[in-house]
Amino acid sequence: MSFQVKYFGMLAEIAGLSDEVWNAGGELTVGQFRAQVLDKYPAMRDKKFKIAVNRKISEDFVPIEIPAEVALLPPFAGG
Amino acid sequence: MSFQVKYFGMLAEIAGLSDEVWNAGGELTVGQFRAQVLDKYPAMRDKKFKIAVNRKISEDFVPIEIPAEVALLPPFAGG
Amino acid sequence: MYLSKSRRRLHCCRHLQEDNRRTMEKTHKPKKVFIEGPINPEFVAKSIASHQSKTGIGAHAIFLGQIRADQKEGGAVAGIDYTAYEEMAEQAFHDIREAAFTKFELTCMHIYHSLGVVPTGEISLFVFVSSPHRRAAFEASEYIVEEIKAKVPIFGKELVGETGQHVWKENR
Amino acid sequence: MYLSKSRRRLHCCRHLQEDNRRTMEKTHKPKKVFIEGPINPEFVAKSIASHQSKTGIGAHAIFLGQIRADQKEGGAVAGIDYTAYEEMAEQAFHDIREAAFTKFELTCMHIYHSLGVVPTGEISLFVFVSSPHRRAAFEASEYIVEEIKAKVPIFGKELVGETGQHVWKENR
Repeated sequence: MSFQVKYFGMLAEIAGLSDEVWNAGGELTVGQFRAQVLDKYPAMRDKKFKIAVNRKISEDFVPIEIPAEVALLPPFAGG
Repeated sequence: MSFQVKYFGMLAEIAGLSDEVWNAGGELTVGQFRAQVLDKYPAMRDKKFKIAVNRKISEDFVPIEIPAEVALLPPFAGG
Repeated sequence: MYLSKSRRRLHCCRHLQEDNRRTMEKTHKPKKVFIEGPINPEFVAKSIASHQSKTGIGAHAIFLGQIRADQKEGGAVAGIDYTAYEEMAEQAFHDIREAAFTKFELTCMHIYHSLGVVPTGEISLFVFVSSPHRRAAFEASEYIVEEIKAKVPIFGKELVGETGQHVWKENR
Repeated sequence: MYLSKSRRRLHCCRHLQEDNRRTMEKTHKPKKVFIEGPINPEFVAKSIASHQSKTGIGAHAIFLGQIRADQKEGGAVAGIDYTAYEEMAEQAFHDIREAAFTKFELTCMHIYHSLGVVPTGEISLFVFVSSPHRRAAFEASEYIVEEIKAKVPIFGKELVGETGQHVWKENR
């Protein structure tokens, strides 16, 4: 399965890009995806972030069902 | 003793004036002054108002010491 | 007292020089609050713009009181004619200012109130507080508006319909 | 749902006709919130002026977020560069609007937030609520600002000093 991943703020800075297509072997939960991302971008390990699936912040146990837009959201700073 | 009396809002409307000199026989407390005012302007009997002596809202037991500026204040409506 | 005075030097924006001079005095002159007629949105914009050089400010809270067309027996309210016991009111505004600066971490505070006729839909009260942080701004804004409503001798004659009738307003 | 929609017809001022049309639809389109660059005091004045025809309004509460020149390791903050997950943010703003209209007796509500660079001393957030009575205006204003800070995916890069350094901002 593959899906769209979006990076914002300091995470886009670390990844060096703001969008990419994620190719996962099989089905993934949010928590499994998080582990894969941290493997790919070790500098994200000490950053706080939440993961949104289809624009909704999702817990680690939630399965990612395609088509999905997955986003890594660092702490909010609006206002 | 005599002192200045000021009327505001609906009380000025009832009194038909906004300022007058009050000539009292002897010394007066705020409460005694209130009674005199209600005698002079009976239409004020069913109106709520506070009395300020020298710009400070005063209880009925307070004696009015001249020179004094006494004011009759209907309910506030600022804002 | 000393603290309050030394903090005061930092408060106000447009009156900064004046405040510096005043640190030598025992009391502070009250600031001008009353404005003849309605308060203009343009005036609000100018007040906001004049705070952009104060770079310690992170939050402004503004309250505006606008005249409602409430239905009365003789028709709708067309406006309010405000009068005040001005000397006592200025003192009350001054006391509210001083108390708010003591209670809350404020950088600036401005209060304006109309006198005379303010037509329905126009603004009669403008409370403007600025702080490094939003919490103090919110709390001060509410505090000041409630204090004004309760403690400042301002009187309002609601002008009703087109026949010259009126009703005296009372704050709740 | 029906209640919320029928109330909505009354809410908004500038979009009143649009809202009337939308009462036939199941969902409401989100309103435009993002503004490129700083929010101008003139824009605030125009927003206020556009509410003077709504004569049921008695109280406006306005919150403005201004960029502080906080001291960081590399110098003072010179501005914040805002980005957002725009589609999710628009949805979050929409949800906050709907919740606030349900919770509080509001006549109007407008929210604007900057994207891109906002220099120190300038305004990046403008929350404007109007109600017949002050209590609802105060409460809604605080509620909306807190909700925005907590729930809207907006990111801020604090530009520090003059050397191109930056620090990522985080709401508390």
